Amino acid sequence: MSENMNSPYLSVKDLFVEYYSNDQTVKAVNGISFEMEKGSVLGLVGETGAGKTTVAKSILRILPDFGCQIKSGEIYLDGQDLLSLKEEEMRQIRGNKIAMIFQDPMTALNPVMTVGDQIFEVVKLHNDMTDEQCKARAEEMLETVGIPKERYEEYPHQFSGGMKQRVVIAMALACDPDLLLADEPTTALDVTIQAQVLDLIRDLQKKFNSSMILITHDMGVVATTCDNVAITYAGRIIEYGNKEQIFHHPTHPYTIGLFGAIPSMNGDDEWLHPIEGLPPDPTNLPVGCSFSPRCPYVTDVCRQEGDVPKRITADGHICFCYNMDKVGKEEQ
Amino acid sequence: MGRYILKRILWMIPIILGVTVLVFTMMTICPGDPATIILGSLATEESLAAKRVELGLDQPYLTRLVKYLSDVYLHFNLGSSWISKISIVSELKVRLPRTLVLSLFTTALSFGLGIPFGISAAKNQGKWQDSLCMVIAMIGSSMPNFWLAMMLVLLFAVKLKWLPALGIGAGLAGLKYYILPAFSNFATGMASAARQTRSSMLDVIRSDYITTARAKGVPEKSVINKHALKNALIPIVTLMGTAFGNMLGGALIIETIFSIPGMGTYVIGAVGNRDYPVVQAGTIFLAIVFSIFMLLVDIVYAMIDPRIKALYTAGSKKKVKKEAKA
Amino acid sequence: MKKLASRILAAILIATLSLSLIACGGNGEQTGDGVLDCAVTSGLTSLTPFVSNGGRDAFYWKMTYESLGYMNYNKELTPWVAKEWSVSDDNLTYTVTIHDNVYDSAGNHITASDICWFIGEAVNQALKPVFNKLESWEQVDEYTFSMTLKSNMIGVFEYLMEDIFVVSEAAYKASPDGFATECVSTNQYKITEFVASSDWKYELREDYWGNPEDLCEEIRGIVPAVKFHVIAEASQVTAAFATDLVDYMDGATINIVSEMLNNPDDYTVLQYEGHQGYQLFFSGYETSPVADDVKLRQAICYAIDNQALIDGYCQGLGSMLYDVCPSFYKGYQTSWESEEYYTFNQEKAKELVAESNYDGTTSMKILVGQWGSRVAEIIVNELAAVGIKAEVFSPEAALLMAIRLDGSNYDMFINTIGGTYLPDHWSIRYDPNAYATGDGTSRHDYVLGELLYKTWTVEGFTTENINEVHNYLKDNAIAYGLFNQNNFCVYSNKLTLEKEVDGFTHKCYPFASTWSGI
Amino acid sequence: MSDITVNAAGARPKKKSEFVRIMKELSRNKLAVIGVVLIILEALIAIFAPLIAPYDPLEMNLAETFMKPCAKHLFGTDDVGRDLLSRIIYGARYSLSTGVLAMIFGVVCGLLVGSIAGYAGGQVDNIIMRILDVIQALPGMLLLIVLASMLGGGFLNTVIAMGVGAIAGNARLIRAQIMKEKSAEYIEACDSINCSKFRIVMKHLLPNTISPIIVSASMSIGNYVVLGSSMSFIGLGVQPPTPEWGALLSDARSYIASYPHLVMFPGMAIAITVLAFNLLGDGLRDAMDPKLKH
Repeated sequence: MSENMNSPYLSVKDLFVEYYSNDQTVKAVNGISFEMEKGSVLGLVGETGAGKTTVAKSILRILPDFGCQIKSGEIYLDGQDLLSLKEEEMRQIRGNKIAMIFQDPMTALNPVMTVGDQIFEVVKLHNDMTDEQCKARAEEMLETVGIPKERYEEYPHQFSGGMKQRVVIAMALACDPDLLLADEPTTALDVTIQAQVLDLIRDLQKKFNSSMILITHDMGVVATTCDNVAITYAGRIIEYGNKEQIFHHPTHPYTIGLFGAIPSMNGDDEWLHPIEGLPPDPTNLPVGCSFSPRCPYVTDVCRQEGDVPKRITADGHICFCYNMDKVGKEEQ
Repeated sequence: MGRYILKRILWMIPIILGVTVLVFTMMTICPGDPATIILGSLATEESLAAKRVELGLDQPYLTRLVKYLSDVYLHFNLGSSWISKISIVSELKVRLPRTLVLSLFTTALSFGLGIPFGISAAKNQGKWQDSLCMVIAMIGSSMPNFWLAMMLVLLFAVKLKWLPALGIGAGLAGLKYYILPAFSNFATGMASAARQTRSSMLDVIRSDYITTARAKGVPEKSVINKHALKNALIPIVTLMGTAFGNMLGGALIIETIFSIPGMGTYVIGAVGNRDYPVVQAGTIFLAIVFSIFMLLVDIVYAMIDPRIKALYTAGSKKKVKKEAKA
Repeated sequence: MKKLASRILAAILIATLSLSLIACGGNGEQTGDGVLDCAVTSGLTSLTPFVSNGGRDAFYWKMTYESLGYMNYNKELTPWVAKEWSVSDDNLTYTVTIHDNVYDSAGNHITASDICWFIGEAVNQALKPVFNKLESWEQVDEYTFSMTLKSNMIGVFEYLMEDIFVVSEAAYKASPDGFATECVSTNQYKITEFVASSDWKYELREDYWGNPEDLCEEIRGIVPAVKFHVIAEASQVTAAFATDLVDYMDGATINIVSEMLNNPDDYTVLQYEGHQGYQLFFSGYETSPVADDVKLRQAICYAIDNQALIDGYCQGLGSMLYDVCPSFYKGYQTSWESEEYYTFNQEKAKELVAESNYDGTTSMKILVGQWGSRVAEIIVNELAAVGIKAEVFSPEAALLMAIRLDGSNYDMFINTIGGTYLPDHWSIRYDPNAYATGDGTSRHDYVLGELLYKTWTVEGFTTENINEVHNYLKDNAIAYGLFNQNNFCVYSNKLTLEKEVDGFTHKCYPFASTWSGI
Repeated sequence: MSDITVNAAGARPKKKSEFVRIMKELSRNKLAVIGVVLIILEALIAIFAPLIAPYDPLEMNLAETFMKPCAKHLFGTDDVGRDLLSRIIYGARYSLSTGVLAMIFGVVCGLLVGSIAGYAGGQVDNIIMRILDVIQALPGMLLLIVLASMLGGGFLNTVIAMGVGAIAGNARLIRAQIMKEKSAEYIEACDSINCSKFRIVMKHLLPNTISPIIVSASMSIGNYVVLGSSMSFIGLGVQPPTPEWGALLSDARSYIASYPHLVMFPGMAIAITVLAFNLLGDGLRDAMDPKLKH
């Protein structure tokens, strides 16, 4: 592994992804760029349809063959351009160097294979080991995520949701991946289980020293888990910074709106402030800033054509907003 | 599982009884007088009446039904044909296997070709290959099987002389006699297999666990063959039961064209001759074969899908609704 | 993606290839195996000697059992198992002596008691109507028996002699299923394979009781092995020939041989006049418009273009009829052929329709079996041309059987009736006392009945009487002979006849010819 | 997955009826459109047969039998000199109506039986289902043959036999749908405001259960056309000289090698019709099943 400090461990540059449906083009990802360091945890936050999962799938290159295309962009992992790799080379990376934890454990496991076999499969694929060794490793992984190895031969339907997610995690970590993509790993789970699973992921990520992209719309999860946070809206990153920057000094109106939409435990006198309007139609994005139709700070400049310029503060806090200076001032 | 199978086999008894009563009743309603058919239309009224007494046709419907049921189910006596006097059991022994071989061959052929067609269509959804595969599959099923049969005979037997046109042969080499009949009758099954495969593959390919498998780095071939196919097979297996029934039915007509002395020529001829015992016994056995095949389908179903197996093993009262076709 | 499509193609190709590999090594029965393969469209469902009249004249019966006598080329009764017979003065009691050295293939010695037992059983089972005409029968001595008829109707004795099969009572009783699947007979041939309704095979046996040389050509077996193949779907017979499954077929219709007629290089097709002819019978049931309306019946006869039927239905290969029955029948008078017999005449038909009580709107039902629905279709068209409405009613066989004697179900009925003597046909069709419903079409014409009764005794079977019946049927248009379709005998040119048999067609049974190259 | 299912329709405020959506979806499916066009074309041919057909389909001309396709007779003539093209054109009436009528018969009876079973539940349901089990234990073709023999052939009887044969399958399908819908909340809501049972079935349950029926029905029409021709083939179909396509085929079977056109054209007519209905059915299914949308 190259320890080249100059280049980041993972970098995504100007990623554009489109879906096609019935002659319509859905612009799911519109120029996302970010970088992350080895061992760090990046939170990718946004509403449903903001393109978060698409980014993750683009990194793994597991977008559906049909009706979907990466228009442009570059993804480098450890200096390697993933998008230019041959399919076979990419396959070697999937599940091995990069692994993914899916949103819904109920459907993420193959119902007709035993959980053990599903873990065994990924171990066998990426390691030059005998079947016995692979099985031992799979059992070990089950134990690691807190499932007795006696349940190796059981099928997914015999597990509860939380247990299934543990299996998914075990599968993802079985080959000791360098980068873990966790796509809303707790959303589908009972609230009581969410914390356990999240703790497990975090512990294991630390233990294996993996980098992780945590996709979520839950700011609470971000607060407890992430080092850096990228806020996405309509296929773009609109704000990027470390946890402190985002949580204590949000600069984009959308980010501020997001915090407004989270019920505060201590502010009992305030109403929840939902963000007005609906997310934009991805087949027909607004001109200029995508958030402009919903933005309380909107000015004419926001609606003019062209990309919103990127503004970086000295400590690396990035924000895409014409009016970031005005934002949040009157609220204080 | 064993208990479940036993239960299903026991459940077959009332069904088969029902089939017996149904067919018996339908044959009774059928116009046409068996005595006239046996003796010819020149027979005198007295000899016809005597024949009817001999056949028991002078008895009221219920009496005859009860007698037939007790003959068949209490004394295991299917009787003999009214026309040929040949014992029905001895005929069934040689004829049923022929129809079975033909139907199984046909079913295997239609699924053996239909599934790859469906997979290929699903993998290329929306592209020209998709349309091509589906249209090919459908064109086959759009042709009446007897017509296809005559065309195939003309081409492969008469013109190319590759295969025998008619009849049956003995032993393993005799299988070649079933090739044209099977190919004449497989198209409908193949179309529905392809259609079902395509739609359930599309369903499955979009499932999260397929994405999971891809994300694990499973090669595309294994994704399809190992992960997707096995799941997609579940509704296909269900379809296989119905398809086998259709093949069994189709075989009835195909046998006539190919002069195969199987159940089709036997039962259809008997319907025409109002040879009640043969129609009834033939139907009962076809229904038994069909039911057993459906049971096998259910067992295979359980073997593929552990969720169903769990249900069976638990001895759950409600059977999972397999009728719900996609 | 393309890979999969191409793989499917490859799979299909491989499958086809392997199939064709399996297929190699010969299809069907090869010529040169010493077996003559004959096609029939319907065959033996059982080997029992007690059979109904259907398919009575099928030539395989002459290979399965032996009868007391048989009708030779010239329609004369010739002894077979019977050695000689005599008749009483009233033509009612016949005394028959059989050969004393008759043994079946199981070695049972046949005596008169076996014959009497067979008669009794046949009368009991009432399968063939001719046995109903027997009053009594008894064994006289070991090889002689006598039988007395109820009436001395012409042809009954000949029929009986042909229909009494020679079977050993002991052998029959030893059979578990009444010879249904295995039989023992005295015939030169022995059945060595039998699949009901599918195929069966005869082989000459060496221990035949008689001297084959004594047998007449018609029934003398020469071909060592003959196999019959039932091809129920007649359109597949051509394919069976083309694939060498069969080499010979007799009694074929034009539909079956039309392709082979066009291919004289590969097939020899011989044709001969049919034995039955197609007849149109008018319903005698009171509600039918034709029942009591001679003019309408005559109009219908005039409206039918017989030559068109021959052209349209038989592709020109048929002949006109001058009576309801064709010339094959015994009793047929060639003088009829110079008489006027409802020659196609639309003007005359229209006139007669106008004179009749036909209302011009009632649609008349023409009942016909499915084999002959084309004839009815053509007739419907021809009737329409003279203003008579008609429709085809062509039910499946079982239903047809159930209603054919009941004239209330139809107005016309097209059928082919077979027989040897004209009275065979008459007694079936026009005897008002024949059935509970009257005659064959529910008519009660006792004038005609009397004429028939007078004619069909041995003494009354004179030209004069016959002409009377013929004229009555013709003048009153009770029934109308439509046309006679030719029958065909076809064999593959891979076979050759070593010995040309005189007037080969049909008179010669396949086993009785000498074939080479089989 | 959530990102992929982003649907334009979801974001739009206007709400279209399900029917319009399905029709739109269908119109995008080229194969289905081809199917629909073919069906409409055939229906028009059937309706306007007297105007289109060059000859009377029953008119025989014994001087012109077995003519190969030529300018005078585009599809040639049959064994009694009838114009094959005219017969096929008129045959569309019989063959299409066999299929459609049998479908309607089967669906209506199936709806009746299925909704009674599904809605009544309990013992009624149990008894009906057991009867259906018995019927379905017979291979369909066998049932059809026995039924047709029982009814005695002919156009209408063939239709009835095929329709009766289809009842069991349809009823089962409907029942399954009703069972599913019955437990849906809106039905409970109806129950709570005391709607009459009949009203619930007619106004709420049926419309919601009908879509799988529509798909299976449109596909079954094709099957019935083929089945009808098979019935003609084994002599249990229409009465001659009805120019039903199956009857044309089975009449011509003896001439398959010498006059292949007699077998080819009716066969093609059947194949095209069945294909059209299958394409439509397939398209409908894809359109109705949101899972299969791209």
